Amino acid sequence: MNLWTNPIQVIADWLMQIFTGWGLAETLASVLIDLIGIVFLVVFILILDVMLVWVERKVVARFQDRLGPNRVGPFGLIQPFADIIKLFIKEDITPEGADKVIYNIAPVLSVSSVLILWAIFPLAPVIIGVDLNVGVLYLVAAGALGTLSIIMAGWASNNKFALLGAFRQVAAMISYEIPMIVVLLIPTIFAGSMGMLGISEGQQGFWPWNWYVFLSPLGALIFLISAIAELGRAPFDLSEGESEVVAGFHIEYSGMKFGWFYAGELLHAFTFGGFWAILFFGGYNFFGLEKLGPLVSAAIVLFKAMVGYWVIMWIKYTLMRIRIDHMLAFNWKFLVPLSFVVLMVTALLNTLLRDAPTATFILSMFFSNVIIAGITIEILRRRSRSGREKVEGQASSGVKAT
Amino acid sequence: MQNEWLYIGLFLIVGVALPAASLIMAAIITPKKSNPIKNSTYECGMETVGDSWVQFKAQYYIFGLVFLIFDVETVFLFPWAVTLNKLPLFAVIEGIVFILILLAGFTYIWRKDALEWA
Amino acid sequence: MTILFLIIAIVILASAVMVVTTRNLVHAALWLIVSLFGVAVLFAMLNAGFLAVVQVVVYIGAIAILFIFAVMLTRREMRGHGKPLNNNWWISALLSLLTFGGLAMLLSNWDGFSQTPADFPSDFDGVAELGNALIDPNQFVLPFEVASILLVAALVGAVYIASNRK
Amino acid sequence: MIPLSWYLILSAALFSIGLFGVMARRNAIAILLGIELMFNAVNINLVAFWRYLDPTIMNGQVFAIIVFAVAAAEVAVGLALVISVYRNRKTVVVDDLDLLKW
Repeated sequence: MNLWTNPIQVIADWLMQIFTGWGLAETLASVLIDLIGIVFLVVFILILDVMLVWVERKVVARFQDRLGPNRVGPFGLIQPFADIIKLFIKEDITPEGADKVIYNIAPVLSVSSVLILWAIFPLAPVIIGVDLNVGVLYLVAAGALGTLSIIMAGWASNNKFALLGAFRQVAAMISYEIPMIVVLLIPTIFAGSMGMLGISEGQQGFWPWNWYVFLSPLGALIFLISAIAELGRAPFDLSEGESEVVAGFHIEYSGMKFGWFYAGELLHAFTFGGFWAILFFGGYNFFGLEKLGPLVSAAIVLFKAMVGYWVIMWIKYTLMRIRIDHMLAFNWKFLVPLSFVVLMVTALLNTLLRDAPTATFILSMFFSNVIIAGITIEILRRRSRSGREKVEGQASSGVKAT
Repeated sequence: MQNEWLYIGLFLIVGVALPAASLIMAAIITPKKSNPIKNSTYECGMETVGDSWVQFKAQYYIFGLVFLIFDVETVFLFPWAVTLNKLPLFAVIEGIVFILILLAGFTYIWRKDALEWA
Repeated sequence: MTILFLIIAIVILASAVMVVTTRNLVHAALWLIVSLFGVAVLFAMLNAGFLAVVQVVVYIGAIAILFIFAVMLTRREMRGHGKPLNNNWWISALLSLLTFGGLAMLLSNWDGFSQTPADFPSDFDGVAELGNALIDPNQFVLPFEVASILLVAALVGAVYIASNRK
Repeated sequence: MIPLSWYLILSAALFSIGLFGVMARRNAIAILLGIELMFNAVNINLVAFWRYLDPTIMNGQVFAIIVFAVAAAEVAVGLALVISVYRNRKTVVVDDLDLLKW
């Protein structure tokens, strides 16, 4: 064991020696080491978060054919720090009639619901906070805290727009949580484990055939869609319909409290990009490169997370906002039935083909998904055609009547 | 097992403490010059009328309700999914029957137009 | 460990008292969340990690949100408007105390009252065991399917009652 | 280690508080909140018994999950009833709901 193959363990052992040398008890020392590790990880994430502000602004600028921040520092790299200082020293206004305690808890809860996701984020087989055996559900539980923070912010602000925005956002989030949970069952079935390391290990191999995206492309797609809705980003950013509810649930927030909501959203997007990569795109596996060392694996995961984040941004800045009734109908009448069908077919095929060779297994999984997608598109086409005929029929008969 | 959750607990504490600390620091150094206009509720420059508790559609509750039922259902499915690789076929069928029963109820409320927003 | 338990227990009970006495119902729902989160921590302390996470997902993620939705829909009772408790609240308090006393007395007469925990198997995968128990025909497969029927009944019934379209 | 009795006493206390809420609150939604507390008291007991008696037998955990399902069903139907009553009578105070006393 050396610094290259297992850096965290080596550092922990070294710290352990120092602490026990000081006369600390073994248990207390290990808690202290955990705490140091956590603080380092959280600070790293927050710095990453600051850089995400820059990435987001640069990328959106490119999408909109602009330059983006380019004045403060090289390529505008210092810009987000300037923003933070500005947010930090800005006067904080608590609106009249607000429920002070809840109003102040909400932004903290919002950002910590994202931060705690990193406790189970597997950067490498040996660089992971803790490999919970209920990792997948932990993801959902953290999302539940996020939902709670939004409703708290909306309610405590004592503002009609905030409350309406929060309600819309929460209705959308809880609706899209269903397809997300159902789709999360699919990697669980393949890996036979809810732990993030188990799921990553299930996708090992030099070639990416073992990545679950090839076993369940529809699952990966549904996860992406519901993750975007969960994040409350465009095209599902109902709470920020500027012409209707202005800024939604964080309308009354200013200064650093607003800053945390904003930072939390960006970090959430990045984290979900990361989990998308872990659950469906092989995690730290990438053409055998992960065998070089844990730091390489960590770089691979972060790179994949960045790609996932970029896809989420790409969708955000390409599509227009969807009306709330369309959005909920799309979820309940399309995504929920589809995700359950995919789950059932996957479970059944997984058992029937248990003893089949790997190639057959992967191919039949892939083509079952293609067939489901084909049938879905055919049903949609028939329905829209009959709907159009109904409308056109009415129109033509109306013309005759006049 | 114990240590895993201790770690999560520590992470939660740090994850709450750092943002909270930053808010407290910000609260100390920011200027405080409040006045009634500044503190008034934002409503596009208009005077606020009435209570912020506007009447909500009952449909919000219906979606919350359907969500709750499906949420609990998936909780039952997670242990099933974890053991699925080692199970015989009939156990998989049991799980699928479980889903189908729920989808039958779902179809019923769909037919009854309970999932319409308007 | 003991200190942790005591802190959690005090948090659970104090917030439970707040739940039943607070006037503002949204606050009561939020106190309920604090109390239930404490229960989730207890589950984690009892090595039932799956149940701890499920507690957060179901109670905080769904039931509490549903309560807040319902409070918002019946908003007329939100503010002030009389006492939170009815006139006979002291009888209720007495009865609850009696219940607690009775339960405590019954329990303390039981042999296993101050039992210490059984040995926990080191390589024990609670979730997989749970999955096996749920679909094993000799154990809980019937409750498993009946739970689905219960949920469907609740879904259909509640949607029928709550929707104003007849 | 903590003896089983602590968990049992905690759960009994939680149950009693919930019972008080159910009996003393005037608002129907608050009564349902009290019922939730009682459900959780039961769950603490079930899980504590599972852990302290024999962890290899999953009965306690399975029962706890069934209690989750029952709690969800109860909340869904209970709140639907409250909303329906509110729609018809414009009140959720149980003292005022005296339709059957006519």
